Amino acid sequence: MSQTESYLAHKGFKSWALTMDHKRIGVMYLVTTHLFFLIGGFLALLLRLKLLSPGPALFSAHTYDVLFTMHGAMMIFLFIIPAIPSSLGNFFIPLLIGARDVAFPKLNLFSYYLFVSGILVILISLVQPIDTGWTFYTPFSAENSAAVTTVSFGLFLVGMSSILTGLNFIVTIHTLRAPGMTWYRLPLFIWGMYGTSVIQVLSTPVIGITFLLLVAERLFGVGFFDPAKGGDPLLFQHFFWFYSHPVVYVMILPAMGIISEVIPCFARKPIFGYKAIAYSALAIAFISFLVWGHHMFVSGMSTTAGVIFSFLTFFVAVPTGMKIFNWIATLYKGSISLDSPMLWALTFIFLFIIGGLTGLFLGSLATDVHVHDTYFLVAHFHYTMMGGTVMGLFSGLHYWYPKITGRMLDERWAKHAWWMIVVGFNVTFFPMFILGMQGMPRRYAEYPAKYHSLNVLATVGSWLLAVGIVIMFANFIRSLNRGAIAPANPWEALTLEWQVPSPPPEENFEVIPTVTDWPYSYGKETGDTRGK
Amino acid sequence: MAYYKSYVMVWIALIVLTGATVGVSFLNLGLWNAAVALVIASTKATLVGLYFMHLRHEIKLVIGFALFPLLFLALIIIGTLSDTMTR
Amino acid sequence: MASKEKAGKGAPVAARLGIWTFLATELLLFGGLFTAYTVFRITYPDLFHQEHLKLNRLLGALNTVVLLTSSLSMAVAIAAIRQGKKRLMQAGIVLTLVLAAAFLAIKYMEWTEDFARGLYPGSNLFFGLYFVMTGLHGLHVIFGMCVMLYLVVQGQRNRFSADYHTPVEITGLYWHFVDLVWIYLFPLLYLIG
Amino acid sequence: MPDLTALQGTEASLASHDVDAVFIFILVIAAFFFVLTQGLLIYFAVRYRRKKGEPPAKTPYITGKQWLEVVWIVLPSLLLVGIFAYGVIIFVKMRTPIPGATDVQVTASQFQWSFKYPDGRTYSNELHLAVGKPVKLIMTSRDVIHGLFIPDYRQKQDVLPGRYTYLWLLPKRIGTFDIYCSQYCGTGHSLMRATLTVMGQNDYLAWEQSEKQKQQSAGASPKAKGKALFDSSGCGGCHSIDGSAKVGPTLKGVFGSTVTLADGKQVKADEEYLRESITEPNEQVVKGFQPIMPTFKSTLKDDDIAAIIAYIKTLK
Ligand code: HEA
Ligand code: HEA
Ligand code: HEC
Ligand code: CUA
Ligand SMILES: [Cu+2]
Repeated sequence: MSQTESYLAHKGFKSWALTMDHKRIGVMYLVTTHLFFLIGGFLALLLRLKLLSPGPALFSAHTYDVLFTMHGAMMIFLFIIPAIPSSLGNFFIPLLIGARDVAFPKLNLFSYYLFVSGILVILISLVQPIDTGWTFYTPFSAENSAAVTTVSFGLFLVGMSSILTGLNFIVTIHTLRAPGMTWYRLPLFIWGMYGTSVIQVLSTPVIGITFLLLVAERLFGVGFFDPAKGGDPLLFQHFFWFYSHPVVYVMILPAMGIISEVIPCFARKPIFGYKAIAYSALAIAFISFLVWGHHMFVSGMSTTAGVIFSFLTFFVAVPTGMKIFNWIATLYKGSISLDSPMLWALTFIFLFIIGGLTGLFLGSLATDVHVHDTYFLVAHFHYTMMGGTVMGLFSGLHYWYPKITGRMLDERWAKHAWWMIVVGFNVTFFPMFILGMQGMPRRYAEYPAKYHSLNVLATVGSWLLAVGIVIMFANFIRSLNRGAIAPANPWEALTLEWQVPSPPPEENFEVIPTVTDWPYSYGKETGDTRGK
Repeated sequence: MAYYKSYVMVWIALIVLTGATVGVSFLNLGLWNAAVALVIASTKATLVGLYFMHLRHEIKLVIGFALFPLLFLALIIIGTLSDTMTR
Repeated sequence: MASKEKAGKGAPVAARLGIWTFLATELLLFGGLFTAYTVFRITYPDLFHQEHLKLNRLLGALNTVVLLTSSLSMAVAIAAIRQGKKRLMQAGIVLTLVLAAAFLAIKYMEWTEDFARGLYPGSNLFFGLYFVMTGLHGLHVIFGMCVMLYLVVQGQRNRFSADYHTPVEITGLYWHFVDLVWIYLFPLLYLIG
Repeated sequence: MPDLTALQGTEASLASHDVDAVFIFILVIAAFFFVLTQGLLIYFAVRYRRKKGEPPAKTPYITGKQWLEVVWIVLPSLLLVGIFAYGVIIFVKMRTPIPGATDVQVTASQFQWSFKYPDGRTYSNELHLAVGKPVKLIMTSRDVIHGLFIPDYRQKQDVLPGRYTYLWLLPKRIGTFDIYCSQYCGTGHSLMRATLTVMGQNDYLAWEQSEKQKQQSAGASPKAKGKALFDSSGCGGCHSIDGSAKVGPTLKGVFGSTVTLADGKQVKADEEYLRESITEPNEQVVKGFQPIMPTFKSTLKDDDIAAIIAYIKTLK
């Protein structure tokens, strides 16, 4: 082992607050974003609690509206978008490509503080909470509580942080790869992060201007979205979804990247179809910019536009499907160990397929008319976001926990949590598909009695889910001090981050490594080399 | 010295083009007004990009970074028009 | 002219990629406004025609010249520092700053005139676009001026040389971008409304 | 659904079975891929599982198979084009004008639907149609975006302010159906529900007849005018007349009662209080409610307001 100090060696507030070490910044993001996962999840539990009864109960409809707005906005903007890129991405991109840091370390810290100031501004708005839904549709949001202005401003800052992080990653991946680290030797997580960063950089400014225009509408009466002034409320929706559709792939691409690392490592087999997976990340990133109109099929958008957007929508399924087939093919004849990272990775595939396939019902014009803005949609996006991204995140957290903290997780508790979460998740969200097919609209504080029993089921599921999540986070926290000391490479993985000690030294690599092979040569020495 | 000279030449061209576009705007060419103005603006933009922003001497990667986003500008405009123009 | 060599003297590749990526985001930030412009311009051609005549074409043209000239002085400043001519660089940046200030002054005059005539952002869609677009552009000018002020101070402290002048190069690219946006705003708002 | 039982009975309206058919078509394709992928996933995970603590077994070094990859790009692409085309065909069918349709004006407001027939009769939160007779809903909103959603008809369309959107309906089954507001529009969104009653053609004519008579006999008394205005202005979206609380306080028995305001003050609800509540609703906000009531100053004339007050007085 080297004598260089671990990146965690320095203690004290200042050593964190002023750090330019990508690893520490990654950890700070990790803690911040997960805090909002817990808070957002807690709000979801309250939502579910209210829905236990169809009539007025517990708290007012207005409170319910505030709660789902906060739940959605926090989960999306403060948790899931930055969760993988800014935390695990920050921590592992330089390590995976053999660099000492990102291209612009100061900018990296600055972007963290932008994120935090955005959060603070949003918290200020809580004195007069907004109830617009996370989609901020005008004209409702233009007339809503004064805090919409504050929240817009806060989200603008959060967005800038997201842009700068993406920018940093793009330049890092282009310029700081270790000698010999050609594009086709990059770990697939990097490809995923690259696609993500491109989306962040190109789509986030559009939501920025959208929020600015919303503020201009509220403060100066500029009527771009106001029909009374000749404006067009649908223009807001176009702008909003030009960002918010690509952003769902900001969420999923990094998770897919994690899966592409975990599957070969735990199956002890090279990834199947490396180039296909790599390019499909870019293809998904690109196509994601072409399909935003599928959120607006019944909004009053023209039929022509609807047909075009529906057509394009389906083509996201092709590269996505390719990835899924490739992962499954990687498992074929592997030597699979079902440690917790792998369990989560398989869960990701399982749940994401359900989420993705239900996306097809939404993408088809005829069926979307019926299921749009019903619980079918709610189920779809929780299967893709919670069942997809968050499960991928969990996989990454279990996989990299030893590297980040230098400790092993307690495998037994990890599995207990896994059971609870998988069962709880499906009991919570599967009934929502049926509710949606029966016509229950979303954002309903009170609902007709015929939807009662399935709602009760979903609420009960949310409790199981909560217990599982509490167990999991307890395991994370407890293992910080009590976990077994982690070796440098507990999973015998081949990517570069595992070749340095756990936790990594401050400058990552004593000597920048020279790369001679791709990172997926599992079984190359032992097995036969058919099909290469 | 050569750079300064070429910069000044470009600047003169830009000013002349500005004069031209203002001049044309006083004529009534119907739809062509917009077309001419945009063509002139794009010529000016190209000049600024190539000379002032050094794209003429840039490596391919940077040129790619400069041009790629234009595609997305086109996408948001075309995508939105595909709705508003067919309503 | 060995073109390779010249580029070699510029900022490091990472910095150039970084700033161009940043400009990409700026492009899409304005992109939202250009989209709104296109949509409304097509929906209400008459409104745009009638309202754009209320703008002062000559002041707009003057401002275009001012901004184009500031781009020239910026380009000269960069060429100067690439050859290590520090005084010339300082002069170039200061001139750019002065021109930027002149641009804002003219803009200010125009705006006060508009307000005096009762034209506000909320008056109609054209003036909404006009104020939001020129306003956002103006904010970019102000931001650019702040950065240039910083460059002047750093230049005074002898921070830049033929070997190291990345901040100057990057600011230059940013400034030319601000110019580029205006190159489109001017005809769109003043000439072909 | 696509409540599958619908397949056995008469479809509720034009194209609702077609939508279900598209749904089932996609479901079949999705189920195929679901079973294929999940089946292989689980099978491989179990079949090639390594026991805890065992060293990794030898694994073959497979990095790709071109023909396989081509298959799983081309096959899904073709199927997807099929799904797309089917969806478009049915969508266009749902949105095609039906000749001979009667116009019904729909006005959405927070949080109420109002349906106006060609002869001027207006109903709040109730739509009556005759089976087999097509109607065209011409919809607009008075404030924010709403969405008209009839689950049994598989139909939904957002309703926008400052613009008309349309929906063509051809009822095929007698019965009552739910109408929901599907686009989030504020606190009362989940209560913005209406009922669609589809009657046999003769029943419908009889109903129409009796409604017309009722209207005539009610004449022009301020109370009747007040009630009509109450319904058409959307008051019922927020206020019940039966004592139950909605987004706003019930108006049953308000007149003459003592109202506690948000700032703790108590006021007596006289005519002037009611008038101010309608024209300047946010001046005196009732305790326990949000200040969300829109002003009706510009939409209601003075004698309209007087008529509404006369009507409110009768709500005891
Ligand atoms: C991580 C986030 C995420 C992801 C990855 C996706 C992925 C997809 N989504 Fe989803 N979506 C959301 C998050 C996400 N979505 C959110 C948050 C909303 C709602 C926002 C709101 O209104 O609040 C939404 C809403 C939404 C709508 C709007 C519905 C409406 O408002 O009426 C539509 C419509 O087309 C849609 C479609 C799709 C499609 C086609 C995919 C595809 O990418 C899925 C592709 C995957 C597969 C298809 C499965 C695997 C493939 C195979 C096994 C191959 C073979 C398959 C076939 C050939 C069929 N989504
Ligand atoms: C990343 C995205 C994400 C995630 C992970 C989740 C997770 C969950 N969501 Fe959420 N959801 C959204 C994004 C997300 N959601 C969005 C965008 C909307 C739309 C909003 C809108 O309409 O505007 C939405 C809407 C939405 C609705 C619909 C509301 C409506 O339309 O009326 C419901 C209803 O059941 C719901 C439930 C849940 C549940 C039960 C979880 C569970 O998975 C949560 C699990 C987590 C926990 C259970 C936390 C456990 C922790 C503790 C118990 C400890 C507490 C600690 C502290 C307080 C510090 N969500
Ligand atoms: C968007 C919902 C909404 C609509 C539509 C609405 N109101 Fe209200 N109304 C409220 C709310 C909420 C309150 C209580 C808060 C307040 O006093 O402002 C209220 C209060 C009142 C009061 C005072 C009641 C009391 O108990 O003191 C009267 C009277 C009233 N409304 C009449 C009307 C009439 C008449 C109309 C239609 C012309 C109407 N409202 C339309 C939401 C609404
Ligand atoms: Cu009206 Cu929701
Ligand atoms: Cu989408």
